[in-house]
Amino acid sequence: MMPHAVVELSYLLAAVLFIVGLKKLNSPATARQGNRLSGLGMLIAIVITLFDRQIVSYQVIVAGIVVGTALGLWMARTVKMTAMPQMVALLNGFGGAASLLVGGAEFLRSELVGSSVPLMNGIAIQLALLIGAVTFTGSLVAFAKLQELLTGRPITFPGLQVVNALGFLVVIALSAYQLMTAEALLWPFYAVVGVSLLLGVFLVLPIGGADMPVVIALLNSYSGIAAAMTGFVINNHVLMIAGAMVGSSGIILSQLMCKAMNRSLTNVLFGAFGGTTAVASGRTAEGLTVKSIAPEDAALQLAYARSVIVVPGYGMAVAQAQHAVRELAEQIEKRGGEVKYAIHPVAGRMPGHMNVLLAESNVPYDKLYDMDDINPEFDRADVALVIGANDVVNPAARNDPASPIYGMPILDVDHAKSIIVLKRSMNPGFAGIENDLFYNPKTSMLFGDAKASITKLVAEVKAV
Amino acid sequence: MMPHAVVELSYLLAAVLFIVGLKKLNSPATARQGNRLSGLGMLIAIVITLFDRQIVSYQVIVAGIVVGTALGLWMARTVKMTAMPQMVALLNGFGGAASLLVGGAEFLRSELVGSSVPLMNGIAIQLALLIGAVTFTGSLVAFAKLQELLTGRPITFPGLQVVNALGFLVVIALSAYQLMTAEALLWPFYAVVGVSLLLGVFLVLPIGGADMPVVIALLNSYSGIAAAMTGFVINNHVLMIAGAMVGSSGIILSQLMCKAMNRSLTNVLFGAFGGTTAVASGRTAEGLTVKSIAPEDAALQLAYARSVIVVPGYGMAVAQAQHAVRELAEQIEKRGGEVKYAIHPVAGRMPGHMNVLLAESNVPYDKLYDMDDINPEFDRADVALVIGANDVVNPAARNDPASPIYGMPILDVDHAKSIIVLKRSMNPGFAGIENDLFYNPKTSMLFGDAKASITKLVAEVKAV
Amino acid sequence: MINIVIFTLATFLGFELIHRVPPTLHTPLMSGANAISGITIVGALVVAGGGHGWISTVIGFLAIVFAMFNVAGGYAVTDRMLEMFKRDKAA
Amino acid sequence: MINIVIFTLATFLGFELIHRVPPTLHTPLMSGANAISGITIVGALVVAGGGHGWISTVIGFLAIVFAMFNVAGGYAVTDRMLEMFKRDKAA
Ligand SMILES: NC(=O)c1ccc[n+]([C@@H]2O[C@H](COP(=O)([O-])OP(=O)(O)OC[C@H]3O[C@@H](n4cnc5c(N)ncnc54)[C@H](OP(=O)(O)O)[C@@H]3O)[C@@H](O)[C@H]2O)c1
Ligand SMILES: NC(=O)c1ccc[n+]([C@@H]2O[C@H](COP(=O)([O-])OP(=O)(O)OC[C@H]3O[C@@H](n4cnc5c(N)ncnc54)[C@H](OP(=O)(O)O)[C@@H]3O)[C@@H](O)[C@H]2O)c1
Repeated sequence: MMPHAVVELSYLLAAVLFIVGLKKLNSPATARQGNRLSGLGMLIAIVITLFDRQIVSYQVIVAGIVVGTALGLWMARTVKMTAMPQMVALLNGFGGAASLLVGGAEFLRSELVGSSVPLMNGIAIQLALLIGAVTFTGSLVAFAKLQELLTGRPITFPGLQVVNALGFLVVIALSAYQLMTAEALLWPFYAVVGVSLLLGVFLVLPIGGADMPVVIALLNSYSGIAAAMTGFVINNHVLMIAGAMVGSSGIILSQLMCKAMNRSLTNVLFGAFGGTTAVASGRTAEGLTVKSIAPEDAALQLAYARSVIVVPGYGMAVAQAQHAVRELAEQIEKRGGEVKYAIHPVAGRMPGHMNVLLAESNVPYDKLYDMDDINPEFDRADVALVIGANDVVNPAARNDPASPIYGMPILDVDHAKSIIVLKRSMNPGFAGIENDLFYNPKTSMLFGDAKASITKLVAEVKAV
Repeated sequence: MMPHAVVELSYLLAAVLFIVGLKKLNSPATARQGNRLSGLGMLIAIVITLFDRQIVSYQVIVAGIVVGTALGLWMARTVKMTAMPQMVALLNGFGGAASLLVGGAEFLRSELVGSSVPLMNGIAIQLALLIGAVTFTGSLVAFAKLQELLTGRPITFPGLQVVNALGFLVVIALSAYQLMTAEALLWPFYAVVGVSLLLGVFLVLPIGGADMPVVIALLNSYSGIAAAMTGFVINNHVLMIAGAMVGSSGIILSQLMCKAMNRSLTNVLFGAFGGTTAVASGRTAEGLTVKSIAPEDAALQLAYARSVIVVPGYGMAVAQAQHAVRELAEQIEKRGGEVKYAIHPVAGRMPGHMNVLLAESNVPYDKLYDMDDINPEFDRADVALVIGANDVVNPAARNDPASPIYGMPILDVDHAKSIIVLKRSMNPGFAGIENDLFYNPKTSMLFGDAKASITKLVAEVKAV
Repeated sequence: MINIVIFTLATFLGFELIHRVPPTLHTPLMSGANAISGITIVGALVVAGGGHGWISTVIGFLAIVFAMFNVAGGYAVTDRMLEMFKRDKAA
Repeated sequence: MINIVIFTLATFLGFELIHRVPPTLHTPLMSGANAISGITIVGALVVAGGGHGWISTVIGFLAIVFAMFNVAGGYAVTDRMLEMFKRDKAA
């Protein structure tokens, strides 16, 4: 046992380190240091807990820490950068599971000992169970969809949302009963946990694979709130502070994504978006022609361009083409051309996805431009090189009020003097709609896997 | 008495309203609403306190509220916009006085009743006394300097800072003694209050009049901290939250000002800056000639300019020329010219001073540009019209390493095609140094009171 | 102890909020923040109304007057300033 | 009750802090925030080490494994990502 004030101040220090850590995330130059400070805060919180609490069985704890840390580090080391969405989903699920377990253990303890819990704590326990469980199974389903263990299509059946609503009501009712009754009952507890676990599954199943990032951000928020609830239960403010901050982070990110897609959160969660493929929008592509281009010709254009804007999308991640892209850019720059990257807020499958991939391939972050900053520059660009991006460059978002993506802000690639699009086919992207850009007279299509195409382009540019 | 939860939630609501209010201050469009929400929070806090606490003597309270409110509103209605720095100093001082009195009353009560106070509360009381007292008298001195009841020159004597340091040590020692002793003693209390009051006076006296804004921001910060301390004393978290936020606000503002003046806070507080007048800097004005211009000629230039940038400074406030300036701008705009305002962060005598004055004369805030935004535009400006600004346009800050203002960021008026400077004489501004700008071949001086000169200009431009 | 936690959080929050106030609004920010620091009125009310004898009452009365001056004057003058800030009607 | 105050303040503070993270860092932000939510490890330690019988210990063990996975994996993967972000050497 340590003096109370020392313990409290250490927890406060941990909380302050989390705050400072998040603050430093506001610039790529300080972000890494921020993350490490935040990690230091976590270490302090763990160490002080071990010293302070009457820990009797160190063996179990040490074993748990070793196993968990080893697995976590191993995953973190080996995961591919393109698989980051899955990784976050998994981490998230495990955080939720931990909160669920802590809530459950606290419940069982109080129930078995028969000690009467204050109402506030009782409520916090029930919330930790519900939110922790939903986060756990919801994240696992999201993981399965992203890892393609499950289909990316929405899995739904009529009345599913009604079932979900009922399940939610059941949980609330049972929790309330549990809180009100004086008896030591276990069945409502098991029921609450069980139904909550199912809820997590059924809430995420009907959501399309490409909407998973929004779901993950939201679940991230939940896992923070669940952690805060366990903080209420064990009356520890560092959990409340950290949990609440994570809670707001997830909400902000999901709102941001929804705004960038011009859809409401309700539509994402309950709209079963992405179910249909290639819905013909009002204006179809009939009668229009597509101009295909050979790698040699595309390479010529790039070699002589003074200003090239690269527009990466989900296809670059699929093809793992980021390294090849950097090589191509270097070749163009060697010949005196200028290369910038235009990053749409929802390009790829999670916010900042493209940035991480390009950072991985050593593209300096000051060449990556946000949509609002780069859009005016397309007017001056000789070539816009669209690599596996589709929806985020679809002019229907501007022109076609009937389109499901109408109103979504897009990258103005069609303002460039010439447009080269790299994709494998004429298949649509996530939103499942035709893209007029491909029929634009200024556009040339370079068909094939993005990595293969770009590797060819690199060789050709070198040869020019 | 009201249920505890209701009271607590009401205080929390008040705190949230303060937070939201400050948040909305981040844009002129929402700022007014934000201030009103903040005021609503204050009202809630007051009302809930009246209901909750065992208030026995309502007469006194009502009387106090009526008197204070009436005086405050009367001041707020009648004060001139140019006198805003004084007003803030006065408000500040009264806030400090209130904290001092609350701390004192709590001390006397506990001492007379003989109840033993927890150490934390004891410390908080002593801090409330010290900080409250320093804020009170410090603000009054600042008020007197700004209102020119005292000279704006630093009033100092050798060893003053030593005396201050000693006084500070005495307060600390007495407070510590007070906290440690078991006896109910009154003399250390009176001594602490007395010495603290003197400290406030002697800390501010040696600071020059134009540095008062920094002092006021800092005292503002103190008054917040004093309020937070009384919160610790009466164990009310809305006081802690509100006080802490005000505390950070003042610190940020004073830092900002120091940065804009390229001086350290230490230099401002202990440097006795502004004592000497017209110190010849390394390079003097000898041998250089000044070109004076007649209002008619200046008016001609303005009438035919396509782009005019107005640079207001302290002199505009002194002359109360803001309304005339707006009229002049309207005349120029009527003739097809474009008028923008360049606002240096420390133009005038408090941050945002120029903005408030120009807002008063109905200049829309989207015509007011911050230094960094407007500086590149001087290259394209036909005329830079400098109205009572001096230090903030002194090129010595860029060129002359020997100058006391070297390194301070300035407005690049000398990049304009032509410069017209309105002031009464060749006297220096606050920093007391020569300004090479006035000897620039592109510069013409229009001597005279700014308001009179501009009124003439308006008439002349109309006549063109 | 928990009070220190609250104070710390509020300080950080204050920093973040104030950093986002544009220079144009710095004068109203000063007077507005000032008005908020008048929250010490709550303490003054507690002191004045507690019925702890006439000394407390007198001191409390003065504290109320000072604090209410700060509150009422601060909010009113800030409102007066902010009322003047107008966007360009033409724009 | 005071806990709700802390939770509220931290939520506001979180909003302000996260709003300032640039889009470029949104993926590391997600994983980093995730790692912070692993703070529930503190709860897991309390549960596992309290000696409240074998049920608590088993549950606690699992909770520790899950939470430590979240913490260690989250911080490590975030660090790995952030390490890659480099400014242009030429610039
Ligand atoms: N980033 C986020 O946070 C987020 C969150 C939620 C939803 N979304 C949604 O995800 C979509 C992202 O837009 P996006 O433009 O990046 O992607 P997209 O619209 O999904 O299109 C990706 C394109 O890449 C092509 N592609 C796939 N594999 C490829 C390969 N190996 N080589 C070359 N091309 C390949 C595909 O065409 P082919 O099959 O013809 O090759 C497809 O048209 C948006 O609809 C957005 O709303 C994003
Ligand atoms: N804004 C802040 O928050 C703040 C805080 C601390 C310090 N300061 C300091 O204050 C100074 C502000 O710079 P500034 O350029 O605004 O002012 P300044 O350098 O003090 O110069 C003001 C000029 O206005 C002229 N003037 C005075 N009354 C006038 C009248 N009735 N008509 C016409 N002209 C008149 C004076 O010249 P004549 O006597 O020849 O007329 C004087 O040169 C800086 O040194 C800054 O560091 C500002």
